[in-house]
Amino acid sequence: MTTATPIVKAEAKDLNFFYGGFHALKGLNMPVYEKKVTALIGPSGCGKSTFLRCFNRMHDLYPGNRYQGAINFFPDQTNLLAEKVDPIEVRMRISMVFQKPNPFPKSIYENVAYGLRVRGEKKRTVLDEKVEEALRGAALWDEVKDRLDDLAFNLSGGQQQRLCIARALATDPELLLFDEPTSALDPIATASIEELVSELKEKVTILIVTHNMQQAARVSDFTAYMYLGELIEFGITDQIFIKPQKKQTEDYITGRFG
Amino acid sequence: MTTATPIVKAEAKDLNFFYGGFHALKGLNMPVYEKKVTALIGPSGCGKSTFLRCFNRMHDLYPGNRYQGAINFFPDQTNLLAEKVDPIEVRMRISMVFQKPNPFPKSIYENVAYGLRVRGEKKRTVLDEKVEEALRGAALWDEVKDRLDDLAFNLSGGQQQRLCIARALATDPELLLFDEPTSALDPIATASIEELVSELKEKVTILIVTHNMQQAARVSDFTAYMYLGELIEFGITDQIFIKPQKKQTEDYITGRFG
Amino acid sequence: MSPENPVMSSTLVSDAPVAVPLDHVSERFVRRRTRHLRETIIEFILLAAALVSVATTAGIVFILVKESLVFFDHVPLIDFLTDTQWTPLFDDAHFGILPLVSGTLVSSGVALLVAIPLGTIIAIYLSEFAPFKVREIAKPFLELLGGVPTIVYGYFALMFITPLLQQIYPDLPGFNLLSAGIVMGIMIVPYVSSVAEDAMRAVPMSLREGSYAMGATRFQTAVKVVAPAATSGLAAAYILGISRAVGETMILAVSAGMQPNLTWNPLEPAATITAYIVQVALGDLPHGSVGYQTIFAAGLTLMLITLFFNVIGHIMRKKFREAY
Amino acid sequence: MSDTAVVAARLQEIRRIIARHKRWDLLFALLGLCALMLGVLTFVSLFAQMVVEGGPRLSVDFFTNFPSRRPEQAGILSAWVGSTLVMIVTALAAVPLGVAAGVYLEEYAPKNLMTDIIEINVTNLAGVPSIVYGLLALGIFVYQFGFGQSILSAGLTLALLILPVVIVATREAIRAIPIYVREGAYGCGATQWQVVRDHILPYSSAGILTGVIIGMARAIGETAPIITIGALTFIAFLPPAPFTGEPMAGPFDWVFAPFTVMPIQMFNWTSRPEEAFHQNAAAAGFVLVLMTLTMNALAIWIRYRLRKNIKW
Amino acid sequence: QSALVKVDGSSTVYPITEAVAEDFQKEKKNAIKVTVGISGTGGGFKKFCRGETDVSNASRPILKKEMDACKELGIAYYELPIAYDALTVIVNPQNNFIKNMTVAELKAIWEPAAQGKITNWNQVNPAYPDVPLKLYGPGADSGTFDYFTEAVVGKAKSSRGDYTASEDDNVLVQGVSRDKGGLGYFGYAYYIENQKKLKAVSIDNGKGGVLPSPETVENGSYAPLSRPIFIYVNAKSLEKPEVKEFVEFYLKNAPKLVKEVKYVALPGKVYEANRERLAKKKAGTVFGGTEAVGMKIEELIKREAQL
Ligand SMILES: Nc1ncnc2c1ncn2[C@@H]1O[C@H](COP(=O)(O)OP(=O)(O)OP(=O)(O)O)[C@@H](O)[C@H]1O
Ligand SMILES: Nc1ncnc2c1ncn2[C@@H]1O[C@H](COP(=O)(O)OP(=O)(O)OP(=O)(O)O)[C@@H](O)[C@H]1O
Ligand SMILES: [Mg+2]
Ligand SMILES: [Mg+2]
Ligand SMILES: O=P([O-])([O-])[O-]
Repeated sequence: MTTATPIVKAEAKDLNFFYGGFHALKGLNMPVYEKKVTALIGPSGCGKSTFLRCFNRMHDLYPGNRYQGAINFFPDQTNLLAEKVDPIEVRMRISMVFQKPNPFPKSIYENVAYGLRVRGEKKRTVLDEKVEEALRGAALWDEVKDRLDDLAFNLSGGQQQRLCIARALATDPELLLFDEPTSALDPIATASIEELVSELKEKVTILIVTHNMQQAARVSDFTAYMYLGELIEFGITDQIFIKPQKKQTEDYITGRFG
Repeated sequence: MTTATPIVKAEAKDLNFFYGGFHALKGLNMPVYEKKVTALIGPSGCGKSTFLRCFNRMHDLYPGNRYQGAINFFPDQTNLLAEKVDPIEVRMRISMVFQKPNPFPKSIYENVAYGLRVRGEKKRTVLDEKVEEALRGAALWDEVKDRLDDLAFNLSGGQQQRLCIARALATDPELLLFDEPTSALDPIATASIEELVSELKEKVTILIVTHNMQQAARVSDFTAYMYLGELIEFGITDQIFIKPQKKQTEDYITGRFG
Repeated sequence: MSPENPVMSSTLVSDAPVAVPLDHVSERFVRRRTRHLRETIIEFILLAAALVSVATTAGIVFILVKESLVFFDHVPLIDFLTDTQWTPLFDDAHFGILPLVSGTLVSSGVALLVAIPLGTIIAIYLSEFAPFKVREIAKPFLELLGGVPTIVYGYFALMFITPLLQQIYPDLPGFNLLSAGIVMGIMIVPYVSSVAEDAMRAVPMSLREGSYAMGATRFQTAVKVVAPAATSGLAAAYILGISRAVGETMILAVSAGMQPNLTWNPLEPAATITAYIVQVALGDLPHGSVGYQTIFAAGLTLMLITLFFNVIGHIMRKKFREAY
Repeated sequence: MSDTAVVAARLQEIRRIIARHKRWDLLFALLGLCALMLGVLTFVSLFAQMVVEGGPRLSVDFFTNFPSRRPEQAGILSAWVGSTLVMIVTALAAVPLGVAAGVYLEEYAPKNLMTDIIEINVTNLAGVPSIVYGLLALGIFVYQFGFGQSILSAGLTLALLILPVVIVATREAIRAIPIYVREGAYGCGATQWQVVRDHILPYSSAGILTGVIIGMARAIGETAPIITIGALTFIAFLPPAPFTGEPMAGPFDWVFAPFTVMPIQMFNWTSRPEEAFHQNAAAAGFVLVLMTLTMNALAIWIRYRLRKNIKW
Repeated sequence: QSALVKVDGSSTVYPITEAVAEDFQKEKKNAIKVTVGISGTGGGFKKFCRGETDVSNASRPILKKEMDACKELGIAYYELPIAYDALTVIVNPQNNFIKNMTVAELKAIWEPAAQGKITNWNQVNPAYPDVPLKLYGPGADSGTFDYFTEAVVGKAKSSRGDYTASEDDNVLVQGVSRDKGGLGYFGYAYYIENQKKLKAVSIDNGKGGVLPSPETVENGSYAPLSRPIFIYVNAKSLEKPEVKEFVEFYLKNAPKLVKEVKYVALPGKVYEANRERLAKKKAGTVFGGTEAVGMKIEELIKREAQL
């Protein structure tokens, strides 16, 4: 942990979220600090993914979903959830990596270049450069540099997940969202992605959901414990794991839960 | 833990399994004790589900799968994997509950009665009685007794999972297989199912896969740790969790894995 | 202990059960004779049903080949394939199938140029853009297009589309492949759009989420991610459309001119294999004459053409499916 | 440059890009709507034209009269009854056959060359012109099996014609059933047939119905193959209703009766010289589309009811 | 099972037989049922010679191949001409330079040698203006086509191929009525019903132009484009009372009904002769398996008498 006071990159303010009639997030208040890793933990169904997906307005894709409250984004102090903020604009600044690797049915190169092409980049030299940079960033470059035109599906699960990370990195996001990025992976792939997350935080702010407490403990600087749509406790990871303030959190972490 | 020497209900002997060319299980040897709960733990992709699904010959449904070795079933002394054994007979005695609740799009009643109907039971009185018994066994009766004709989909996730357990119980199986039965459930539902498992073992032998070590510790009598298709360690749960024999197992259990 | 032999960390392990005879199968687990018999019979019945379609093809091929053989006794195959005139019923008989083939290909081509883009656009629109209600109402409505008698389409082409096109292009003859093809295309649209829409809706949401998460718009997501991911289903839709186009009869008989004309120009009148077959099959010719037998040779040719496309389509689809 | 300024500049750039892309979105939405409207409007205008032209001919008499040389007296009684009966036979033959074939290919068939061949064969059949089915049926049903020029022959012919569509729809519908439902059923000890009967068929019936609808819509409008196997044009009596008449008709005598169908009547009227017959043709076309519509509406309603209970 | 008379065959003859069947059933109060199909003359003869139908409609005489088929199964038949169809040559109403055409001119237009060459009216006759010539006619599988080619070109089935063909004469009506330089030919009834859209051409067979009309057809002056159409009756079927009654009804009512459906009735004596042939059981065809063009009524009767 660094000792300097961290800068707030984003901040949930009285955030409520509704799946139609179902109240999934209940008055969340939580900061996300710049160039730190913040982990969201909690039992299944507590709303971790729901919370994460608010940050890049993924819920806009489905009808009937409703936000309330704000997620303020800094330094420009934009409320990401405001009506007049275009979700596309939000997603261009905030990238996401999903639980299951979901590469597009395209070549490795095109997968990584996708975000750039979406932004209208056509120059091959620029693309080449950015793709390489992103693949290096995702620790995948050496494995795939000779087969960039291969279909992404031909990669192993762990490689696919790293490809998705490269895809997310290629567009220089300000905030990177991970939703249980290793739950579908074997331990070796998991380890390499955890290592990657630790490296990435030098450049980018990271918010990560995990159901694996060991993982949270290993990679994050801050941890938030959620339960039934509420934020129970938020704090520096070491403190949360060693000396949680709340009985509930302690029970969960020590496995004496239920 | 009971102190009496437990009886072996089933036993894997040099079990190998192949998904086409992929060698998923490598020479497993493991007993399953009667009226005990045996937990399978291990990192994602290590072969827990694959192993479990050998017991009721689920792999027969897909082409290219190959068993090698034996799963001996007692007191019949029959190798469940033998050519001459009818997988349907196997499944009639060994029920399975899946990771995601998978009720049929039928009424609650019909869901539970299905296994009986498959066995040719047509008498309404017998069906009524067995359905009630199974639903009681799955601790669901009180919640649904007035709405047996409702669609199963209208139940909550936890109720659906208990419905699937009732479905599996209705046919008086000798061995009950659970594949991560609570991973899709919220903590309350999880707790109720764990309680159920503890109760069930009075009547039936249980083999349960879980990715949640706390759960394994809570509900099981024996635990097996698998890694990359191999059985690393098997033993009484308390011993495995308190004093594992292998460094690998210890690492995994304490979360220092990777 | 070696990793091959897992640690049995308890004394319990010692009481291993009695050794099991190798291929012993207890009574409880042997196959039930009657049940097995019933299952086998049912499987056999289902197989028989699947073979009905094979038998149908066999029957068709048998009839076509049998009569064609008689035909080819009179007409050398080489003439059939290379002659550029199709006048089998005229005094000066020529038996070159090419004019009919060209008519078939051009009319189908025009139809597909209409149906595939239109059907694809509609499918993309319905699956990615349209509100739920619009989709649920529009789809059955579109499917009705397939239920309008084709003779109505024929007159629609002749009396409405052709005059309309003549406004734009005054030299267009009253009968031509273009308007027949266009109308045929419209008729085929629901075949393409329905199946394609189903295929696109079956694309997992996770791919869409991946694309939107990169900041893509609906259009970019639809065109760059969803459509490529649905390639196999789109191919199925197109193949169904092509089959329907190649097999269509009445529209062409009414509005395309029925004039065997070796041309690749859709602005000209021409005859197609199907239109020719119907005309002769229902006409005055004595059955059994060489003139009458031409329809079997023509039908066989058509079948080979569709078979060619279908095999290609099948191979392509298999390749794409394997990509998943 | 301050941090804020950098971000602001970037934001501006992003907004510019978005604005540009949004134009495409809008354009395509419009294009899609136009394409959709083109299809829908074509149908509506065809339908409207039939109503305008044939509307005046629609009366009770039109439905209860037999064909006649006098256009104003001519009706479609024998035609609509014939079409209805033929459709019943077609449905009774095509649906079980097509569904069974689809089930076999999807649930039973080993994935090998033979399945490939059957698969190609099915799509290939979709492209065979309908008249060729007529020629086949004439040889097989009419003569070989001795069904004669009857409702039965016609129904079976059309059943063969729409079989590919039913098979393809069945397969697609079955594929949409999640694998875990199958596993659940097998897990209960069900045999393959029990799984098919209790689960696969009920849950895929909605999708199967879609295929049946598309197929039946095509079948009800077919002319050529039915003429080939010997449908009549003038017929001024109806097939014997079961257990009526003297001597009493058996329950299935009607399937061997001579008949005509709507599209033949319509086709005949279209090709008559008198203008008044063309109005009859339009009216018949209207009724035909209406029959299709009824069939569709029925199926869409059933499909809706079936789907209501099933969502994966 | 009530008595049933089965008729099938030509679409050209269909309207007449339909009218007869309709009235016949009415008169018999449905005690005798009649069905009429349209499978074309060829398809009709196929069924007829298999003994499946009692009566076959034919827009041309039975041909050699069909005679053989009938003979093989021992099917004897009576050939009864029942009406005239006047093949009418028509042009677009805006065409004001054509009133009258000679058979030679028609031949110049339609003969195979004209294919691709005669594509403008001024090539037919330099007096005609420079207007592209577009041709419309029935398909090469039809009796009308056979008859027209034989009558005009001089040899059955001898025709140019580059014209718009359709089995549906209304399609031809549409074609010519929208094409200023169009010329086509088809049955008289279609002309009568579409006089506003079309203009008939009078045919000059050496004796000045003659327009088709019931009179000119009946008196033989509209030549060579009037052709007889037939029904063929299965001789064995005729022994059944219902078929006998039907055929008698047919011959008796033909003159009236033929007119009603816009065909041209034969002179009364032809129907008389038909009845006589039935009475005397004179089976067979008078055409010997070939097309007979421009045959006068008298000649037809004479030939029949020789049977
Ligand atoms: N589309 C939806 N419609 C309605 N309710 C939903 C929807 N998606 C999720 N929920 C509900 O919202 C709650 C939170 O779900 P969420 O997916 O955020 O949980 P989670 O914490 O990510 O759990 P997990 O660890 O299992 O992924 C759950 O109760 C879930 O049932
Ligand atoms: N159908 C299949 N074909 C090929 N390989 C498979 C198949 N199913 C599973 N595998 C592979 O077999 C291995 C074991 O899979 P299995 O599903 O048994 O893992 P698991 O221990 O249950 O993991 P999890 O905790 O993620 O469920 C994995 O490497 C997986 O990729
Ligand atoms: Mg989640
Ligand atoms: Mg598993
Ligand atoms: O039907 P036709 O034989 O008269 O053309």
